[in-house]
Amino acid sequence: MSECALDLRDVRKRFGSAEIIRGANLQVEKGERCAIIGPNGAGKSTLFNLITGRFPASSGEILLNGSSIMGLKPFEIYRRGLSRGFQITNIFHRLSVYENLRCSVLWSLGYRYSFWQKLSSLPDVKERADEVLDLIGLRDRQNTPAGLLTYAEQRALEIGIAIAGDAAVILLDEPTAGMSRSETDAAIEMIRRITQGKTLLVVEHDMSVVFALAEKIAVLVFGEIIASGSPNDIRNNPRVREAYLGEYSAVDRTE
Amino acid sequence: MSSSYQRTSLAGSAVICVTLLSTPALAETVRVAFIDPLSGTFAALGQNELQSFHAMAARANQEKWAGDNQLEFVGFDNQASPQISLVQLKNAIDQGYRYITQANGSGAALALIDAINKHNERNPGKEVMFLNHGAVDPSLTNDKCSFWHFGFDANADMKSQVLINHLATNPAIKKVYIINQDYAAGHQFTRGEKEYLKSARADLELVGEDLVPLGKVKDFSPYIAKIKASGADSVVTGNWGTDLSLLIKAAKEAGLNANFYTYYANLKGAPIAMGADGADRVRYVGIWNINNETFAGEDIATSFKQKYNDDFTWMVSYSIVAMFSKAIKESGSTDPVKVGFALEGMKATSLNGQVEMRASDHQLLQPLYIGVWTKADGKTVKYDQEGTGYGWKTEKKYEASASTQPTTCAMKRPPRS
Amino acid sequence: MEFILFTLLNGLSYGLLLFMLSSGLTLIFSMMGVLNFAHASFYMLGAYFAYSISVNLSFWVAFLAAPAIVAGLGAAVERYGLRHVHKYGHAAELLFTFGLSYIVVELVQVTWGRATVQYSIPAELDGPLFTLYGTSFPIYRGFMMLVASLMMLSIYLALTRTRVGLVVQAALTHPSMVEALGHNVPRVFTLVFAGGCGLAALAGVIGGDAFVTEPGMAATVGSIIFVVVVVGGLGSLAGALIASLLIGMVQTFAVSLDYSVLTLLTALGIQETALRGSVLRITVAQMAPMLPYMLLVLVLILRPKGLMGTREG
Amino acid sequence: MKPEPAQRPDAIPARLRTILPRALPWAVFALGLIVAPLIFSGGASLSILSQIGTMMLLGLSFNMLLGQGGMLSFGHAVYSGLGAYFAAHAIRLAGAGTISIPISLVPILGGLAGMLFGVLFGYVTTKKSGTTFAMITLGISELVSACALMMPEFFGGEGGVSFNRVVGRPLYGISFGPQIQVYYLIAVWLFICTLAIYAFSLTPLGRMINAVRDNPERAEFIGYDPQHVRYLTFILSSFFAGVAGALGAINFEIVSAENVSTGRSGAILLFTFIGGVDYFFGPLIGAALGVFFTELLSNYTPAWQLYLGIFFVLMVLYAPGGLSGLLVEAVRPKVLRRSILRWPLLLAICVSGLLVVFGAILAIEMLFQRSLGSDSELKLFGISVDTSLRMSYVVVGLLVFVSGISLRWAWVAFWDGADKPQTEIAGVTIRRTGT
Repeated sequence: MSECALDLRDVRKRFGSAEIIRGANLQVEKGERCAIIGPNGAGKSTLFNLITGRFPASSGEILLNGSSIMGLKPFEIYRRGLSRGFQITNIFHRLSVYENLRCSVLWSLGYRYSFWQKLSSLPDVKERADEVLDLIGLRDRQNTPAGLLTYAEQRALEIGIAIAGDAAVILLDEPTAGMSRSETDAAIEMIRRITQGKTLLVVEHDMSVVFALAEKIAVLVFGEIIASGSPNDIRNNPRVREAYLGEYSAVDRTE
Repeated sequence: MSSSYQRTSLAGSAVICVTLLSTPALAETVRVAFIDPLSGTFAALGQNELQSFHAMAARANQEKWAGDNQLEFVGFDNQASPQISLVQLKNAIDQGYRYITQANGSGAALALIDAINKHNERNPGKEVMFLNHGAVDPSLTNDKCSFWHFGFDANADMKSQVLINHLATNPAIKKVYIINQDYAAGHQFTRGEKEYLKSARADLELVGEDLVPLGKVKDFSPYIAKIKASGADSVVTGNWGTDLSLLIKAAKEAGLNANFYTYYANLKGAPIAMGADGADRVRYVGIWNINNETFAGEDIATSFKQKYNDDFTWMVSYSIVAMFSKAIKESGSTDPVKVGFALEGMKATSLNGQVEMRASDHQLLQPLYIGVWTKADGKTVKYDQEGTGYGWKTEKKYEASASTQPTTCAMKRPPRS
Repeated sequence: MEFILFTLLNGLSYGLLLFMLSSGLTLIFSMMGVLNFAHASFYMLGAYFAYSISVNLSFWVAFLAAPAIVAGLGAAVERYGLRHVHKYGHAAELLFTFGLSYIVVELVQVTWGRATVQYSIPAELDGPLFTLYGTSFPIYRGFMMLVASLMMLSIYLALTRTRVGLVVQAALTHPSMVEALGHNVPRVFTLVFAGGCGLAALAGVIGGDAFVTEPGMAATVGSIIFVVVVVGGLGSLAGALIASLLIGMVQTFAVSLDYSVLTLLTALGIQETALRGSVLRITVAQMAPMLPYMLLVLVLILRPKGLMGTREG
Repeated sequence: MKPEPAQRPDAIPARLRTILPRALPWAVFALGLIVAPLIFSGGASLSILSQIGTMMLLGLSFNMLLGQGGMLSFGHAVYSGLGAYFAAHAIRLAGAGTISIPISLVPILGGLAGMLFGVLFGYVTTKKSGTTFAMITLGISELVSACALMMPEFFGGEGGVSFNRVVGRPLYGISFGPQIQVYYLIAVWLFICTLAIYAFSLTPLGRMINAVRDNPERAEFIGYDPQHVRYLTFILSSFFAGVAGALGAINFEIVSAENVSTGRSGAILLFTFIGGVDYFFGPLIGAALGVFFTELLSNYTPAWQLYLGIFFVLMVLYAPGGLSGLLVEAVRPKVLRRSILRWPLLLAICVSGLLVVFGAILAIEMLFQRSLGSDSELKLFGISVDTSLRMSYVVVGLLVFVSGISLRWAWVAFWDGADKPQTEIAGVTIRRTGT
């Protein structure tokens, strides 16, 4: 159990009378890349929001590296080593790309609420921000206000912010949504590179992305994880085929 | 700095021009800076007061009250703020003014006299004098008294004394309720009134007291309910502005048939808000009432109304202009030190009768009137106020002795040069 | 006994007046997200228009016409002012109305003068409604309560029974949805803003003669209605009603409590003359008009959404 | 991998090249502060300059909240005012010999007092952002200003707390009696605090408050508690507000209830916004203009508050970046080029703009003259108008209307399809503060 980076036990969430997450169970081991798939409205983003503390779960248990993170605020969860990206781009619009990244590394480097140090004279901040800047390929856009980036660039920055803090567990919500084929390929390559040695949980619609990235796949249907396992297991799981994959010929195409 | 609107609104400028031409070269124009609110909510009051001074100055200049010298009052807007008063004081001093006058708000008055004391100390030979036309904090002529300050209105304690003693002369009044605004002046009123109540008549009972935050209360009915429950037959209040009119309106609404003894019910704005609601039960204490025993000053009021289409109520402007002119004439100087010494102990006749500037504290001792809000009848109430059809009937005139009080002032005087 | 009854009635009527004032503000806020700082200015305009009309025609004409005129003004403000700053966001809208309140008070002074105007209660509504143990309850207060209740009823009906009302109501809880559904949101905005201003003006017509119509009248109610809206919960009409009544009652009853911390200490046998001049001497009655602000702070600490609020600000 | 300037042979000139342009504005600022009283001499103008100085510091501290943090406070005067009160009491005590503190250090005390109340009230107010924050600050402001009147023991009642700033023996001939010495005291403090506030914007917290302004939710997901970021910034801002308050107190030698009043808070907001919240120097312009409005314009017209209101609303409508935003816009090469190429249209804009302003001022002055003045004759800009005639209003109305139309036409023709002045960045600021 101790090697589980993330452990969800019978997590439930109701909004009013509607139960959106109906007892989700999922274990992600350390260093594993896991994808959550499922039809629209299955509750994938909601599950992310529960894990990261954006919404409180109604019941169940969520463990991060073996200890419960239930009821913690997002920043407390982040401080325990879990970082996330958003499906709808969620960046600091008025700050430049570089500042976006600088902000994102501050906490993890231990600068907290410092107002006695000069930002530009912190070598480790500069180093890490530059590193991420190169990783996400926005070096030549570093002084552009984030709000003025193109969509794909904003997506890249979105991922950059999520990984900048070097968290051990990273959650990405449809990182390639809305990208063209070539952009997607580049993004997959980038994600693969930057999540080297980390635990990754990704929500994705695009099956090619899922099979390119994930070592493990969990299928969420109507608020329940109906199956999880290696891509092969999932592909061959009759329940999954029946409930979900059957709609996608894409599964077979990527083989 | 004599600004465009100050210049254009200067009353009697024509008169001044004419008389200027006919005066010998030695004559001076003595300018007095009028530092009071001229914009914002209190502008109506400030403008009315400034106009009163303009009218008085025009009369004085025409009739040569100050010999060949001319008086001129120029408005400086202090926006009802003590700090801006100080800025305007500096402006005035920069422009060579040696006299200032102010009324609205003891806060500004205290700030001004404090600054003037400092200025006079630091700049001998360039002294400035403060002719107070209505700030009534008693400390101005007691612990904070100054040679450079002359108070021409009766102070709060003097008015309280006359008001309460007058109240006590009505044997029907047994239970009194005190309600004042919750700030320094209101606290002062409460203190004074309670003291005079104790000494006025043995069977007068104080049945309750309240302090209301300044200008914050919209609905006074809870206070009226409380007064009613206390069984009070009379209410004494130092409230002014809406805090007064709302109180009287709420009393009328709830059918509270108590008498109201006030200080500010004749102040611009209150009569119109009160209207018939205050008839026969609201009284005020003040230095003058146009419906006085001889209707002294009615000619001034009539011509004022013609010129400005407004009521002349700011009689203190008459006292100031008359005594100030006289001091200039008698001392043969426009220097504040000399004028100051001439004013000390000066006796004069104002529109309310014999007045005297007490030398020991520079407090003008003068008769006080008690007026009661009554329907104008053309006889005792010849003049109404603010077109309401109601005016103040003189219920009683108290000679100066009735409000003369001891002073704790220890005056420091400059050397008589 | 009659003291309690009358205090209750006074609190109720004052609370209802507060509701008349704050309902428009809540409507506008819920729908548009605009915190209309000039709301009290429209209240003042309502009173002044009512004064002018009632002097020249009659109170009853003013009763109908003044809110209509002010609603028209509100529509113009929305169409030619607010709509332009809408793209800059809610804070810009707030600042716009903040500046507007400065302008309105000056224009009112130029138009109607700086002194109080003689806007008095019509003769047919003047006098006591009933008298109990020598204390009378004025007809006008009853009228005030009646109008407020009718207004409440008509807002309720308008929101639940009309098409526009349903759109507005949907916007109360799901502002973004309404837009997504393709309603002509700008027009609804204009309508709502005009309506909200009209409601404020109606309160002005009723409150202007019950109290005093003068240029400072907007400032005295300006901040208290924000308190009502926040305490009630942003965007909740029911919350605004509850908060209005609560504040009306608290403020009214507090006036009758002449107790301070000092009295409490004295009652407990602690006699400390040194404390007599201190803050502790301030009585509940003295603080009464300040209590709503304390309530505001308290509510925000204990229940940040407000009493009935569904979303946070 | 990365360029390392320190290892290059031309390292030192490069360093100088980067430092000089950064130091230049500060040198200009310092020089301006030093020579200002030499240009504007005379008692009253010195006092005005001193006021501008304190207002500038107040504006800068306010902009830590509004511009940098997106916190629209309606109660900033609470912190400067309380700082001022504490400073005043300290100077009184020093004057009485109870405590010993040089006047030049009293601002620190005021700052600490402001900070103390920032810690206290900020805890409640910064729980929220946006509109709710605005309303809570308003509520607290109302509470404090009411208490100021109710408790004369501390607040000095109507007269406030007055004192003599000349305390103890003069040090090197400096007693702080003469206004000029007070001015330089304010100037020194203003300079130091401006540096400090600027430095704050370069620290991790200073950057995070920008991030929280832009997107508080995302800030949570990079490890920061937005509430805490706001709270700390609020406390620091209160410190500088307190310093400004203390300087104001020393300048006036009196502190009264108006110092903590809601009106004062509103004025700070107005001035800062007019100056512009997007640029660091915006509040400096705003402060100068604000003091101009309240202290100088009020001497010339009773309508100054109306002008202020109209000016403010026009800024919100057409230049949400404030004057500093306009200034930066106007000197953009694109705009300058266009201005030179289309100078006749620019001239038309200026002329018709001036005519609109002239007509509007005339109309407002006529109305005020009618409502306040005794004469029906208005003299303004060397012309004389009879305000009792209906015809005068028609003429002035026509003037405004016609020049307004020509202004609009010239404006549209000037830009002619080109992208209008960018207010987008400013737009984003404000949008973010609202949600």
